[in-house]
Amino acid sequence: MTVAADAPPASPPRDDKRWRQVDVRIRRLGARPDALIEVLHTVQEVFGYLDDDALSYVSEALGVPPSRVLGVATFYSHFVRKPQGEHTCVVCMGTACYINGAGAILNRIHDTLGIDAGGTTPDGRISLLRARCLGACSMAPAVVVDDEVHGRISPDGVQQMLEAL
Amino acid sequence: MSVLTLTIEGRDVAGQTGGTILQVARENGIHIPTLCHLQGLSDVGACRLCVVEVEGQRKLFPACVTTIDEGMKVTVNSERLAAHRRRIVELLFTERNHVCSVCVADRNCELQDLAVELGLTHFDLPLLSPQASVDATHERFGIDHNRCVLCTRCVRVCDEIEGAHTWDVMGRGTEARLITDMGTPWGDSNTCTSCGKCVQVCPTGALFEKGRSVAEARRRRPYLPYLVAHEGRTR
Amino acid sequence: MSKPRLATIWLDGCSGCHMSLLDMDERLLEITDRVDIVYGALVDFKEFPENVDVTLVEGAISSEDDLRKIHEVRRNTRILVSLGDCAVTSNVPGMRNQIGPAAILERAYLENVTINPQLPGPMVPRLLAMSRPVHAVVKVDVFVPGCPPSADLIHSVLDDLISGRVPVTAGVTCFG
Amino acid sequence: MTEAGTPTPARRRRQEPLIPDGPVRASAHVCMAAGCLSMQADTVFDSLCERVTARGLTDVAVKRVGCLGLCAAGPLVAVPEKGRIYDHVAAGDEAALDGVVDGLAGGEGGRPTATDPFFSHQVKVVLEHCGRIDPERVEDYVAVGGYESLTKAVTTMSPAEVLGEVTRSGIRGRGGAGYPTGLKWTTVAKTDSPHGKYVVCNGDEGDPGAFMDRSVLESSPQQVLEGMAIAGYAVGANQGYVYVRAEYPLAVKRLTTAIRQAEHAGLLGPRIADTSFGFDVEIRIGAGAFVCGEETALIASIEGGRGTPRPRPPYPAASGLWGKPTLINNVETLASIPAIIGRGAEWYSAIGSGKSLGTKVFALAGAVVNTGLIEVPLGLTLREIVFDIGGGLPGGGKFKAVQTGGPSGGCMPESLLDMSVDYESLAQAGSIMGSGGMIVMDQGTCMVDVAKFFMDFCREESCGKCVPCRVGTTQMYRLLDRITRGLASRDELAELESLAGMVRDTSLCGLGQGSPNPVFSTLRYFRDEYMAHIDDRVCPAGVCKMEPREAAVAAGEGGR
Repeated sequence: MTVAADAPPASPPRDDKRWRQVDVRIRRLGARPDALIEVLHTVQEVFGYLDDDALSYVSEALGVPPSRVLGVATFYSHFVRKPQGEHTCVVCMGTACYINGAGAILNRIHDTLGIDAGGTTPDGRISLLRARCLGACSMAPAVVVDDEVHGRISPDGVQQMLEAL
Repeated sequence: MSVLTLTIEGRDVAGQTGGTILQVARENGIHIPTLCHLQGLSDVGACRLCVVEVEGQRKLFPACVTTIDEGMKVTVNSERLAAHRRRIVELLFTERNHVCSVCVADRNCELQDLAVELGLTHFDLPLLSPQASVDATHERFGIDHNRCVLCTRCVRVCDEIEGAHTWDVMGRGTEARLITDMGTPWGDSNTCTSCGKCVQVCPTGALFEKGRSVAEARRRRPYLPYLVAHEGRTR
Repeated sequence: MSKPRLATIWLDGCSGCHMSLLDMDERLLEITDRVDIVYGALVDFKEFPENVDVTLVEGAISSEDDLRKIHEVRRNTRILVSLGDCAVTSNVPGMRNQIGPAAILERAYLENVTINPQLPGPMVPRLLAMSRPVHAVVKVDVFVPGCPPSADLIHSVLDDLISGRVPVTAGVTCFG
Repeated sequence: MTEAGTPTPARRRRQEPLIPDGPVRASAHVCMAAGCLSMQADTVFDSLCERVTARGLTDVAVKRVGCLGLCAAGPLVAVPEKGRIYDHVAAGDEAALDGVVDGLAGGEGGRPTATDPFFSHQVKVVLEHCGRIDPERVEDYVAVGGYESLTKAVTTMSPAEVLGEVTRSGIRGRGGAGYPTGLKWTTVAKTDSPHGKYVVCNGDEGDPGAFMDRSVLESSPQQVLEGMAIAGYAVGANQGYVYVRAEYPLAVKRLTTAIRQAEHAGLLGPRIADTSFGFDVEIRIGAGAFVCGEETALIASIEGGRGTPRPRPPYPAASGLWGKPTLINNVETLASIPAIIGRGAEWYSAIGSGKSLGTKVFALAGAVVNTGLIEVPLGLTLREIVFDIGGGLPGGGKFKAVQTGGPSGGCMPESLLDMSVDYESLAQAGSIMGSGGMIVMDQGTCMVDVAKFFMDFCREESCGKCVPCRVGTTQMYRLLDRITRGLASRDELAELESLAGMVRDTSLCGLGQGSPNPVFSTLRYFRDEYMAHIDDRVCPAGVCKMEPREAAVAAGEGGR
């Protein structure tokens, strides 16, 4: 095993203009190690997910050991490491939603689309996510389909919505 | 630095301001079981084996990170503490796949010794039997995640002593796993200096030197004379 | 007063615990003087008898046959002793729990076999999905871990049991 | 597990609020909090503006405001001059929209807030401005007296006087533990630190079933910033951080706007009110980890690391963010501060009862008619909250329990309905105040299943650092799961209780220590439900499905 001597200055992993947004953010935060989570937020906003190349780039740019970057990226459930589907469906699993039947909604989606929370349909069309609590308890059970919150929804309602996508 | 007096297990003892209960207890020959603690590394208070009772307090305190106070009355051994500690070791045994009889660290393992010391003869809780892998890509060392107790001694020795920070922890809860670099195989790590300190401080058979078979792990104490590993075997 | 009735049974284990029992050497004679051995690898009885005072169980519960036998043992035993790591923790037999029985059978009976590879037929007891320690299935009274427990330990446990004492194994014996 | 939050509302051309130049006869306050927004409140706002203009009502205002509280009946529009609230004003519902415009023009209609028990039992301190001001306009906040308390503090009071005022008010931390706020502030103030101190606002509201902080941040963000600045002045800090969940993008957006506007208006930044005191605030966005609500984990997260807690002491008041003395208060606590400084400690401490003074915001949810956000004096009974304010259970449902305190809290049965809701009574009943989530459960809820739900939560949110929480919650979850499947024995129930005690006693932080509470409280009040699952293999609520024991053993589950 060799230890890289004089590592070259960090350069973006891909020739992709979107990296400029990340670089601007890194500069604005002073490229400090404690900006790690903020920068990961930016990368995910820009690219939709965090892949190994992106994490390596962030590691070098902020001077944070790679194992620490991965440790942080995998600690927080908001960060995802693979591309998400074209559409997203988020089922809230907060207490109010749970006792009002969020489980039945997840089961229905499992039965109709064959995916569980965290999964994406094989055709890459729909990703299913769970939320711990969206704070939309007064409308339980709540589901978010493509950025739109739907309250007091039934398994039938969710199925119809997903089929209409 | 001033000297504080306190009692541990009914004995009057003294320690420096800023000293921990564990330090003072050990200076006075009072044994407190530990696992994640290793003298010479920072303390994280994670394994909870060293919890003690302090008179007048309902909470239990981890001796490794709790500093002493004047007049403090500390109980190290009680039925409640013994039961709790036994449970902690039981939880560790059930969490991953510890099969002592075929482990490289058999007879040289702090977890195994703790089971004896705390009188653990079986597990009431079911084994969780998780999927865990072995990384043998490094030319001299290997890691068997089946035996890891997440004490993070390796993470700390690598960061604090070697300065490489090759190791860290990814994920959380029972999904937490040790990683080298970006989750890359150990043998491909760019930061690892192959110093082997992590292997020397591992309390179990998780980190091992290649070429050693069942019960053949031997810590090379003189290699790290200022890190006191494995303070005495039960057998 | 009749002598206590002792049985031993060998489930999913390597027989090492029975070997360790034999390692008691001449103390075996002293023990056999004090008990009636009514079942086990040391004697030739076909059926597990009733009214057994002490049964030493070696091995984990891995197959339907093990399951049937351990219930029979429990029904007919006053003091059931889990002898050795396989009975106490499922130990080596339990290492297949992350893999599953189908994959294990394939490896053992198909992939690693050159002459006439075939999976075991209905004559061979079916494996359970998981190999479990004895106390996961029936109540266990005394735990004697060790792989194997030493002859001295087994002797002291038997001596206690025969004399009507409760053996204490905590702190004197060890996994592995 | 992957998680997600609510999305940022799509960008579109924004209709400006209608604000007459002359005197205002009546104004429509359209609720723009997340609940109503999810029911197209923005379209309702546009339609109302159109209609008011079309009718030529030149002395009528139409404004966006924050949460009006009665989320169950959204979209909501309030007409404060008439003391009325219009509910279910759905986008495209011509009659409802016309009803509001008629009301603005002088007609009757809507619910009178003075006599409606949902509104009349409430006392609003934290929520005083929620639903009254436009959260995206600092002018609105200033117009209702905003930042007067900060100016009063920095120009007429010494830091010690501010500390004294907060201490005398008797306010206790509203994030869960109820630690006296004045004491916390005084500790930070007393700690010398030549290199600075910090004020952190904990907006990592993670309890499932709680959305108080969200509503306050979305409805009156300036109030929280003002509270932080006052805290900074009192303890000697010039830098503040607000830590908000990524799941609350609207709160983040409004807070960002609020900071920018406050800085622009000279209300934050250097030389506040022409004094030498300056205070800056930055936002830090969480990334989906419940444990970060624990203050040492929150610090680790702000520092850019894994949000794992560390043993206390040292407390953050002595050594917090980057090792500096740090004051960490919850959103609601800080939002109470401007009123305490403005009106005085005596006024505040006259509200509430015993050792629990002031008001508390609760998020009412579950099997209750008026789900939404309420603020009441501490010391009201559970019955008053659930039945008078909450309107009881919908559809004639029968009450079974009310859960407070989230995953570290407990479930209280019918026999405790007349208990006073204060820190001490809740603790005595085996629950905690927590951050203020209050979930009503009817007879169709299985209490063992509820305990399992919370344990599943703790198991997934355990950071994995300490052994009792990491493995203990997983093992407790397995035992609860076996009970709900009809597989468990009485031995296993005993095992669960013993394990729960050990996890409570030995875990490193509040998440682990509190994780057995739902088990303890359901065992205390609903043990018969556990026994029915175990002895009779029946789920009295009809929620759990019992499985044959033999099949489970064959599948490798074990069980005797």
